[in-house]
Amino acid sequence: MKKLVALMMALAMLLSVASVVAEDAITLKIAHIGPTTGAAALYGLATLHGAEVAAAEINEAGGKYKIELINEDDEHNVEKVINAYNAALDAGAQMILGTTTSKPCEAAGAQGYTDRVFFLTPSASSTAVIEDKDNVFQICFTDPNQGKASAQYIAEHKLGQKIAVIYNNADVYSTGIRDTFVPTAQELGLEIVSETTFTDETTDFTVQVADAQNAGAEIVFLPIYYTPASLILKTAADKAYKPIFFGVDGMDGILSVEGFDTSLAEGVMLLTPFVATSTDEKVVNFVTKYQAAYNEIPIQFAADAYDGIYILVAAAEKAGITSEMSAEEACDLLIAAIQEITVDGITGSMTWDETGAVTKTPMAATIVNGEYVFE
Amino acid sequence: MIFLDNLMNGLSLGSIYAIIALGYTMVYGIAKMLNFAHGDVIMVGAYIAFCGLQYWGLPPIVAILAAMVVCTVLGITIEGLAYRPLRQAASLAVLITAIGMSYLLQNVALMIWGANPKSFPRTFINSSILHIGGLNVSSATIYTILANVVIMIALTLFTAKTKMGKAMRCVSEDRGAAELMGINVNRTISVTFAIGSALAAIAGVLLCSSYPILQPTTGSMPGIKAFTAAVFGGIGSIPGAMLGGVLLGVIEIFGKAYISTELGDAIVFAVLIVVLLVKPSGLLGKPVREKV
Amino acid sequence: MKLTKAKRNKLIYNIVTFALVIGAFLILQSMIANKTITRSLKGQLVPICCWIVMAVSLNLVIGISGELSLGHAGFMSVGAYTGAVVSGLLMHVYDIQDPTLRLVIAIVAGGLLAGIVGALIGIPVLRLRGDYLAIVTLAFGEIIRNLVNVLYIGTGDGRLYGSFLNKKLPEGITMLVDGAKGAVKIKPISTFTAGFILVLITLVVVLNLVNSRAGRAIKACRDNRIAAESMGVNVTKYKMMAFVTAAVLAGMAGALYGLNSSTVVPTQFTFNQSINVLVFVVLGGLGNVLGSVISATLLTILPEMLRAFADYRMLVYAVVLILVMIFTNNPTIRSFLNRLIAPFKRKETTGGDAQ
Amino acid sequence: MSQQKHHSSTKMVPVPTNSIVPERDINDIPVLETRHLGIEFGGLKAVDDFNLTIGRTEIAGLIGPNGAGKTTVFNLITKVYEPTSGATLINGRDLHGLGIAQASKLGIARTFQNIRLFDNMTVEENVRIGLHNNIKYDMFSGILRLPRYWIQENRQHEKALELLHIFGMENLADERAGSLPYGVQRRLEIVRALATNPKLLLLDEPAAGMNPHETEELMENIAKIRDQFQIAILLIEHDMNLVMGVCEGICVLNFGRVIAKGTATEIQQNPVVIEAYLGKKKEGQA
Repeated sequence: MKKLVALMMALAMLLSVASVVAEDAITLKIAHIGPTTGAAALYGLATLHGAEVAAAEINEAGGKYKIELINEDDEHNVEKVINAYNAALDAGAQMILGTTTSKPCEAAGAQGYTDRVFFLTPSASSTAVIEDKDNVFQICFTDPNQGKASAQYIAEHKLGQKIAVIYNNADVYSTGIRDTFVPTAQELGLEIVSETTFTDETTDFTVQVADAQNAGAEIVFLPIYYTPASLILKTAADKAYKPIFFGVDGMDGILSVEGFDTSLAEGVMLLTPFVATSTDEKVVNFVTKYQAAYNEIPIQFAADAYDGIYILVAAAEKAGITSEMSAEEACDLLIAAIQEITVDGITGSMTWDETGAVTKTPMAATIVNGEYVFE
Repeated sequence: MIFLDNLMNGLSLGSIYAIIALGYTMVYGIAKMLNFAHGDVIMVGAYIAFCGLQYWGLPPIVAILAAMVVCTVLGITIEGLAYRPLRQAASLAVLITAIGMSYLLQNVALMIWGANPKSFPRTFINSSILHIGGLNVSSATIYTILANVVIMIALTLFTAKTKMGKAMRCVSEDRGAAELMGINVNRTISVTFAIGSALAAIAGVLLCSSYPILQPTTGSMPGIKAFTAAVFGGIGSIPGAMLGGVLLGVIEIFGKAYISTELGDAIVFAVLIVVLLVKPSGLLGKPVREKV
Repeated sequence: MKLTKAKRNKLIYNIVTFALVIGAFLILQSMIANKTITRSLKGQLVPICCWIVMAVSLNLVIGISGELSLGHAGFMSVGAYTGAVVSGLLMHVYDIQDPTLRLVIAIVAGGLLAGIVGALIGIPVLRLRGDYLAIVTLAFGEIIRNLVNVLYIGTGDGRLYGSFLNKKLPEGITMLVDGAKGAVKIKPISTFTAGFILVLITLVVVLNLVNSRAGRAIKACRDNRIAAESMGVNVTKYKMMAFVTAAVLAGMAGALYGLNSSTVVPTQFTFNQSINVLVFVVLGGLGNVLGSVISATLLTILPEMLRAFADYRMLVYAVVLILVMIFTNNPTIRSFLNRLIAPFKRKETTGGDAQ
Repeated sequence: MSQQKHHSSTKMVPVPTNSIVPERDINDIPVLETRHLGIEFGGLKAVDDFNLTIGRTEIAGLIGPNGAGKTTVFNLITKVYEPTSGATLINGRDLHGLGIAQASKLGIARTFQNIRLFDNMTVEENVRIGLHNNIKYDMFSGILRLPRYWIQENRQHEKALELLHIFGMENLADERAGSLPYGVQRRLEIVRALATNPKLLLLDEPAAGMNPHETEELMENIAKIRDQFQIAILLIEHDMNLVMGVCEGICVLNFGRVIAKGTATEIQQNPVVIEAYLGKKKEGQA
């Protein structure tokens, strides 16, 4: 029911907007591809909704561009994403905002590289997403950069010397961050005293926490999503173990888990470019509209996708994309254009180089009294 | 000290497996079927308890009772609708149906409660930490072990002393003969499912008290591992389930702690395979002879 | 040999199966030639071939041999990984650039390795019966997934590097398999024609096997194990034959599947994937090869056409599994259905399915 | 009836293992010899100290009250059960450590008390399973349809029809085995067993569920099979007309132990056997 209301509202927004649009507006057909069903639906819906808010905003403003958003579901599956990608192109998409998750993005991006289709992914963060492909650009940090930035942040702020790492070795994102965090931390003179892993099905973290505790780690680095993180926090509390828990952007969302005892997360630090409680004018605007449409607090994925639409419009403007251009025609123009623009979005000020990776400033938030606080 | 800590963690995990394995072993022993959906009944039980605690503001004990009632009804319904029509069918058909039932429960739960994980609230079960000789032990562990012992004794007495319990043993030995003796086989199997499902509700609450993340798939992996535990201990044997569960938990924790956290699950499943090869009837099970 | 009614039915069944597959291939090829095919359908052609092979091979184990295997996706993953590594190896180390040759070698290698794994699993497992076999194959599927998660293989300066558990490979080499990141940087070389040929090979192997001495022995073991043994049939050998043949075919399908994409991850081959294939088999009819072909095709295309339905797909699958089992196995419902369709059906014959 | 006379006139002679065999078989290695064969189920001796020798062309009977352990003896001989004591020799070869299929390859074939046909296969296919180890070709010839496949398939087909002809069943070759009437299924089981080319055929209650006319026919067929194939037959049967009419040597089992052995006439007059079947006679009764 909630979904239906949201959909109607979004539609109403789009319709009301259509009438305002200037006659000679250029229509950009943007396909959002992400998992809107299945286990990773949380992320796909967030990017979809973020993009919808931005598209509605742009259409409402009635400027030079009108956005036509196409949505295709990839179920967070490497096979399905190719179907979704093909369906998007069948529907006439000129560029792709997606895909939301790394592995599918790697597969679809490679197909797009062959077909010459431009990809801007809000949240696929592995290096493989952009590697060997000139057509894929990222909005979020690549995993290695996040690992590096985390290590640098811990060293610069002298949060502690002995570090334990618990990561999901069945997950690209988690291993990607861990793979640069560990060497960078060691270079910076930090000590990795414990390193343990788990997989998607793991619920028992006693061994991992005990290993960190027995090694005397002052900091536990968690390059993982919030679901296992919440279990680790609980296990540590049961073992009366109170280090600093340092997370990454996947930790975002932990406070909104239904029934979660937020006191367990007190003092947890995480590297994230976006927190919904920020007082920044642009962030407040986004969060308000998002809440009105979908009745929930946006997570970072939504913010990334929101920025993504604006980045695509800016790049399209620079590249001189027209309504009639096909995806193949637009691709190389967009690739050139995105490297020349700077976008000030709600997730920071961003520029891009030819690798496809984004450059922006990392920010760390701490959880205080059940809310994220930027220092 | 580290060893003791790991041992305690193993016992804690093992007692969870044991309590789930009890449900498997009962149903397998009497209905001679692998109820693949048992793990998902556990998940439903945990969700009901979650709703009771989080939405309806019930006291923990009432929430657990509500979960038990719902699961009992669910167990009887599943048995009556899906398994009973296949009483005479090949085990292949029953097993595929059970897998279908498992998926059905997961997907219905997905529709009702959504894919986003929920955190199981704190209750008296898991709210305190005990300090035993330098070890920190969650109260959930103590409650789980206690529940295990109580349930095991109760079940053993039930099957040995009551009329229904004796009927269960008869059906388990020889269904055809039991029928000839005037035992209502359908009713006996129904009651078995009812008890097994009520136990599943308790297992669900205890599982989520120790590992407070609740998703539609919460029950499946513990379910499979608990089945492994039941086979390990000797399927059909109530003390076997207890022993198998505890041993498997300890093996899993020790495997992770002393071999590799990466291969934890592989170690558990390797145990299952070794057991089946060396002693297919499990530690405390009886060998089964095919009738010709 | 004189054609009796049963034999004629069998022959018709086989001809229909092959005609359907070949016909579909020709129609699709002509659609590709005159560009009337949609992108999304074209993109699905190779996966459809893979799923057909998966379904038919699993049917050999479940329908013909009567054993429930829940680890079929595990064999597919062995094939997919082997295919990716072999193709990378041929390209980087042996400098074989011809994609067709690489594809053929990769598929054969994928099938071989999956067959070896199948044999290793089968030897201990096939002595077990019924439910235990199902749970052990499930466990093996999970173990395989657990192991490929910590497998690292790469090539550099004309050599192959491998490592297990820890990524201790030299810097600067080309990774082929990178732990949880899966098989990476695959050059997609699978073609629809290759998929079609693999489907044909699968059909020939399975249908010919079923209608031969070995196939009859396999079915005898399914129908009555003790009686088959009493006739001097080595039950383990024939169960093994079905199991390993299915593993080889699944491995070949896996190699084709893996080489159709730029990347393959362990999470693609979970228990859920095995269940997906099980649904194809059950819906197509246990033992019915043509049924598997049709249901694998439809159940791959339909969800793409009905994307809004994706939320309910698994729910519907679950209901399908339960209902098909009850309707085909409950004596009361079965006789009721038989009476219902009796007026529309000519005298019952024995050759109706692949048996 | 002529055959019945023929059998009852067989001269049975003792052999060292406390058994009797027909005089004509005395110079050959016995087809079956069990020595102190026994099995325990959970401490209970289901069969104990079972000794039996069967001559190469003998038709022997194994009788006894319900639950005496007759089918268990069959299961021991065919290696469905591994004996807990004693040994079984087929043509002088010890079955120790062999499986069911290996025992079959040594020349034992059987039928089952509760019919075990391959229900979903045709009559001909059922017989072809019996021919499994006689007319062979490998898996690859089958898959690739090599010439050997066609040659051997043809031979199997012809042999199957030839065997079905014994009971006049060749017209049923394409019927589904599970759909046949009970009596026909029993006959098919015998044909299937014969197809394995056995030296010893074990028939477990072959006449069960048959009417007197069918039983009569069966008796003739049993003798015909023995004469035609020159094999030994051991049968379990409750129909005493059949047993006494066709069996040369008879072994009586009660509570898992042999209580008597002998020819039909000897068994009919043995007081121990009569007691086992009728219970202990009261004093003063006839």
